[in-house]
Amino acid sequence: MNLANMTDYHHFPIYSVMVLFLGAFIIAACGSKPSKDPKNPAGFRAWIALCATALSLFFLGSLVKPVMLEGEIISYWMGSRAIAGGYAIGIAMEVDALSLFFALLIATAVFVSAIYSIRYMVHDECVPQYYVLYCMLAGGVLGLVLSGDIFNMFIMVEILTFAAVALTSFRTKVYGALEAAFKYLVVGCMGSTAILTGVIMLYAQYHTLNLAQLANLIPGTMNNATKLAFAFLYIGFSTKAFIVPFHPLAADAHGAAPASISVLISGVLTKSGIYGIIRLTYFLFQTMNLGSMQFMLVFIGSISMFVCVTMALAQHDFKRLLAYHSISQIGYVLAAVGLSTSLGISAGLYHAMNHTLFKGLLFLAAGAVLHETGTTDLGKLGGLSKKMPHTTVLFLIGAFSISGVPPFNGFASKWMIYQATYQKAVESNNIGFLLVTVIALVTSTLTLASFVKVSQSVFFGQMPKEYENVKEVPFGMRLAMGILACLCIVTGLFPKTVTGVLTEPAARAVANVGEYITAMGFKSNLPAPNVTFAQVGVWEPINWLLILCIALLALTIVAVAGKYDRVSERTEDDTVDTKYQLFYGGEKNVYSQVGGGDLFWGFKHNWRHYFDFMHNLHSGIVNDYALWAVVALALAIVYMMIVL
Amino acid sequence: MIQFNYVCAFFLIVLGFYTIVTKYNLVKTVIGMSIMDYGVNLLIISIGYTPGGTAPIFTKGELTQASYFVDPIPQALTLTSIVIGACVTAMSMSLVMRLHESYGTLDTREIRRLRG
Amino acid sequence: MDFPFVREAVTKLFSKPSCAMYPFQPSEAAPNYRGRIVFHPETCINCNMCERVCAGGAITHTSVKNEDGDDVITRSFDLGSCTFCSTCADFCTRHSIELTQDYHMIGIEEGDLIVSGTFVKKAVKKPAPKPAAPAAAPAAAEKKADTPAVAPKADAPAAEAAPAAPAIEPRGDGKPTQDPSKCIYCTICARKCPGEALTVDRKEKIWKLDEDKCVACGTCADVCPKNAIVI
Amino acid sequence: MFKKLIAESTAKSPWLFHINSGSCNGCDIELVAVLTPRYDVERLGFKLAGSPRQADIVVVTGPVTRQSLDRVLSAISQVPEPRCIVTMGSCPQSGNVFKGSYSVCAPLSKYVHVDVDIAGCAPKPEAIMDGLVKATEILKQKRGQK
Amino acid sequence: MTANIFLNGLQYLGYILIFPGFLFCFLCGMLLVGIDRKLVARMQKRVGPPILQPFYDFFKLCGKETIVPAAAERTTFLVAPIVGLAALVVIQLFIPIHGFTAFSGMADIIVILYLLLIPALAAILGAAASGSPYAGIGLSREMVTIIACELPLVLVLLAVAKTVGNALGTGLCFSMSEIAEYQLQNGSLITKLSMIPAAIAFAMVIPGETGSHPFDTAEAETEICEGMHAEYSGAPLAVFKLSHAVKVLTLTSLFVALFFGGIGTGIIAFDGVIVFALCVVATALFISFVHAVTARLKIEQVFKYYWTVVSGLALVSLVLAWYGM
Repeated sequence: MNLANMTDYHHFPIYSVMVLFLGAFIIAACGSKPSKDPKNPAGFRAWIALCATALSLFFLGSLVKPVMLEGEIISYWMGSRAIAGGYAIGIAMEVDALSLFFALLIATAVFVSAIYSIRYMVHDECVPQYYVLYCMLAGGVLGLVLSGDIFNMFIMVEILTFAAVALTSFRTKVYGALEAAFKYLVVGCMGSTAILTGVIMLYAQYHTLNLAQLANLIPGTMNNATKLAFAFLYIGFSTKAFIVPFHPLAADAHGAAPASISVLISGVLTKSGIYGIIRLTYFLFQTMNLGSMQFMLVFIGSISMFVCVTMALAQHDFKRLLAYHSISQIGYVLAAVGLSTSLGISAGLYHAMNHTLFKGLLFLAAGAVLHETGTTDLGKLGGLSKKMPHTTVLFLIGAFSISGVPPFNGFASKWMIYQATYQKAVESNNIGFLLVTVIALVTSTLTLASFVKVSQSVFFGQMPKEYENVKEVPFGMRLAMGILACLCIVTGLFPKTVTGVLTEPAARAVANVGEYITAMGFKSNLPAPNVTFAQVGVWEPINWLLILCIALLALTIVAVAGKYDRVSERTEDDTVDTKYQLFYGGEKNVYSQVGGGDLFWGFKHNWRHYFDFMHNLHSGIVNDYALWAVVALALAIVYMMIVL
Repeated sequence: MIQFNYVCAFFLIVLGFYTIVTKYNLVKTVIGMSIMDYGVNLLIISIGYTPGGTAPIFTKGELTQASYFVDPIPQALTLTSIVIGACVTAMSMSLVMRLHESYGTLDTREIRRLRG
Repeated sequence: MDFPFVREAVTKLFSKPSCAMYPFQPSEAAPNYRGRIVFHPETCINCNMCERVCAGGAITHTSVKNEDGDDVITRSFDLGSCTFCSTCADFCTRHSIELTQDYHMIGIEEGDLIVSGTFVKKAVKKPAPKPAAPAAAPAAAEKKADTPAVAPKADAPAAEAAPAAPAIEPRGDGKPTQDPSKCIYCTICARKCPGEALTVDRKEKIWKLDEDKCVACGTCADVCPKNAIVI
Repeated sequence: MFKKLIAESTAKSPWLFHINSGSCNGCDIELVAVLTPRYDVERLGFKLAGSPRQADIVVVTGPVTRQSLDRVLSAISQVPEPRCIVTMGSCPQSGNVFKGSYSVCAPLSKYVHVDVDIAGCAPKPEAIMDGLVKATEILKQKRGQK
Repeated sequence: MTANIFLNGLQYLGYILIFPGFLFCFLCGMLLVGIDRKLVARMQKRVGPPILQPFYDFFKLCGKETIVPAAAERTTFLVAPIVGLAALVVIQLFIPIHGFTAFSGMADIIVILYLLLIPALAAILGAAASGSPYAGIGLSREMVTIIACELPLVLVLLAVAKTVGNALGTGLCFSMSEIAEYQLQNGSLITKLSMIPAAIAFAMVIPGETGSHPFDTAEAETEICEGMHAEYSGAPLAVFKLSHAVKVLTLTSLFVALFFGGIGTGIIAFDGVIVFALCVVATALFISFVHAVTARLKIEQVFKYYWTVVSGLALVSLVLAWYGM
């Protein structure tokens, strides 16, 4: 094998997965002796992990041109064991635009999080092991989305679950970390078992494990066993995506894991679940043209987005709040993808991408707060913006993005989702989809509300005495956040370009199943559909920004001319001047921060029965969550049996 | 007779679910997970099994058109699955130990700091 | 939900506003309104009754001797400390104090809210009387004053029945003289005296006037239950 | 031109902040009476502000009790310049009938410079309006000097 | 060619700075608020302040000292009002004035709905940055009011989109300029049966969005010391007051553009006057009159009111629009 052959881009998918596992192996082989550098306890192992993730990102990035722009589908047989006798014998990797889209997301998130980890994990023990698990997790997720073989998907699911559980409980001293890990392990294990059962039942029917071949064989030959397998697989991937009713696990796991891992759990693991569901419904079973399947996905998506956003409003912990929000955003993705229109898929994938970016940013900001103050309790924090100005700005960018404030990326994708749902409602003349539009819009506002709560109770407001010595986080951590923040802004300002390069090829790939099958060497007679991405609305963020800038400039000139910035401020030496104290309606100047606990009383009061009910429902007992999983499985089986 | 395998496999899976859902002891939960695993393993093996088939081992001269053997792929899958199951059990048992250290109990109803 | 003011709002929109356009149109205070204090120093006899009855302590006076040996007395009313209760005016026997209807009392500079008047009180031409009783006497009188002054009530009817013929001549200078036949030494006059010029001892049956302190206000004669004091 | 405009506007839009430093409420209800349709000081641009940061004129009523002294002073110090301090009623000017009590710190002028005193116990609404108009003139002067 | 581009640029700059932009917003918004204050006073049988009173307030505040509390985060505290005002002016540009739709093609009604969040968000962040507990309570109430108004607003806008879309045959229409165009040709939307409840619901949303009585819980000066603006003084406060005025103008002119479009002459100056006159009527009816006849609600009552009564009306409208009435 010569060098030219090795640098052929067809090998890049396997390289990108391989470097990560190789990195994990090398780090593990290097032993666990901590380095002497207090700023980087893992020493060169951290650099190995960083290099591995960077290489992986590089390999995937160089695939953008052939796959995304030229529409090639890379099929890769391990050891060149191709099809024999019409059956796929070897283990395959198949990279179409959809896989590459998710892989790029994952690689980006993993790379940024690795940068962040170097400085973030300084206070922990056993950091070398952390990087082993980190690389394993990254490799697992990447392997899952690039795999062309359903059993390999299961293996990767197991690897990533295993690594994720271990990393969740990595900080064993953290309040509830072990508990969260155990709950995640139990329900995750049930999910994995469901996937395995589904895989094996498919194998029993069709005697193949290759995705493309299954996609070729299954449609039209559905029997009860296949339907059962579908239900099992669907529930299995649902546990990975943490959609309702598996959302409590996400909240526990995100809250307890180190922030760099929360980024992966929310930005990467949930995406792998969504990827699995898309592969399942659009490719393997091709059921998405059925109204009942659209209804199921849209319904669960809407429920997820609404239930989780209300749960988030009731949270007192920064990271738990973010965790519920990430499921809420996954709800958007699922609802959009479930519309089964090309605009819907494109919007959903766009939102999935944005979610990885802004939620990663937010988790990293939460991690920065945790790193400096040692807590993420909203009731204890306050006024950090004066000590951590950069983190505050970065957090605000993330918060604006997730709450859909123009011109950040969250708005662009949510706005596409509103249009997609409304268009679907008009096209299908079904008022139910209209309800989804309304729920999505209201959820967006509630999201904004809960981030207002966070910014008030963490970054603004009054600062407790004990945080007076808090410093800004190290540059390495700010760099990681800065990368994500830039991506948030760029993807928000150029929605047309982003959708054109990334999501529309992916959406086209979703619509064009026939090509996916034929690329692997099977015969398919599925016609190539005609895909358009027509939008009814108009939104030109660049023009808007231009006008806003002119307006701001004009105002600023007026303001500066009017000496707007000439303000009276307390100077360093006079510390007791009452002029610069806050006005307390006559009370003495005491610390009285309005915490996040019950900030939106006016809203919650009207919903108190709902909130009480939800609080009691999320009991924290692992048996209850397992019961939800079993009930969900049973319902899925019954539903599939009836409608398919 | 082959149906009995399937019934048994699904019975084991359901039994595993039942154990996880109803037993409030962490160790029993882990046992439930293992039972669930065994059920799936049994299912895989049953699928690969052909009555009267031989072991899928290629030895020189034995391979003829008439001889047939059980499907080798499910057996390979079972191996993987068993390994994963063992890992999960080990992992969960170590978590149970640490949980018992920090909570002083094995009752799931008392291990619920994270809720709501 | 009901909105009781819908009709009100609409009708009021088209009716004349009920504002008193005060700074542009003058406004009279109501009758008997107690506003700015006016002091007539020419009638004041410096009895200091006003100062004693003033709850807010708004009334003060200063006294300076001029070259003739007369007292130049300046009485000032601090409107910034006044409750406008009118008690001083009520108590003023000479009606030197008057509360007008003028309510424009705005103080910007120091002294904007001070009403004052100056008058000269002629020094007493007569030679000073004999030195007063022992110094302990006033203190004793003070102590007596603490006990209720109702003890002599039993004798009252008898005293009233007695003929009201003046047993003693008035002095003519406005200062009081005592009629010992009528006096029951109830000490009311001593307690009411604004200048604390009277000393009365019930046990020793002493009624004594400090001529220097007396301002000839006549309060003692007014308050005497037995009409035993003549002016 | 803008300076003149601002000075003119300052006289036309004075906002009040009312501090009760232990008043008997007599002056307070008279101050409220000034805002009623009968007197309606909004004609002159007056408005009650909720926070000292937005006020131009601070109206203090009550005899400045020891408990309230710090609070009154801090609230007054929080009013941005140009500001005008008005004492209303006799109590803050002298302590009135509470003069000499152990718990009363009046007069207020011992602690801050008071611009306008409105005498009366309680002042008549017209008198209050007089005082406030005087205060706006002082405000305009202060603004002009800047 | 370059001269042409230059002239075009100058023209757009003029749009931004003068006519539907800053100057127009400043003058008309302030006038609207002045008229509102005068009318409320008259309804309460008072004489009320002069109509130019908001201008006096504005200039007076500009001349006052600006105090930044020690607990505040200086930059956010000072920048927030400016950003909010700029964002509001930009929204005003997107709202068509009769046939004038120079900028309307850049944003649709959903975008306008979201752009309306930016000024509120700026105010909220400024309040949070001040560190005052009163501001904390105020921003919480403001946020709840926003949530409360969001649902009826969304339903109304979707109903409008559906109605216009039905008439145009495309099914739905989000574009502001298309809505204006449609009204130019077919008369005002208010003449449609399905739009009447929507118009009423939108009118009810106006006082909530602008934070006027009885929904001014966020600023309740008598209970929480002006709430969000508790620590603001001087020029930033002036900018906030101006923002409030512009917001009144924006919402009323959005109301006019959505439901009373198509009334005009085609000459831009006259149209501006007509739209302004309509805005005055809308302000008088929905802000001043409501202010005069109601008392301040509690925050949970505000929420309940918007999510039951107003949303119900909007929903009726949406259902009617759905079935093509």
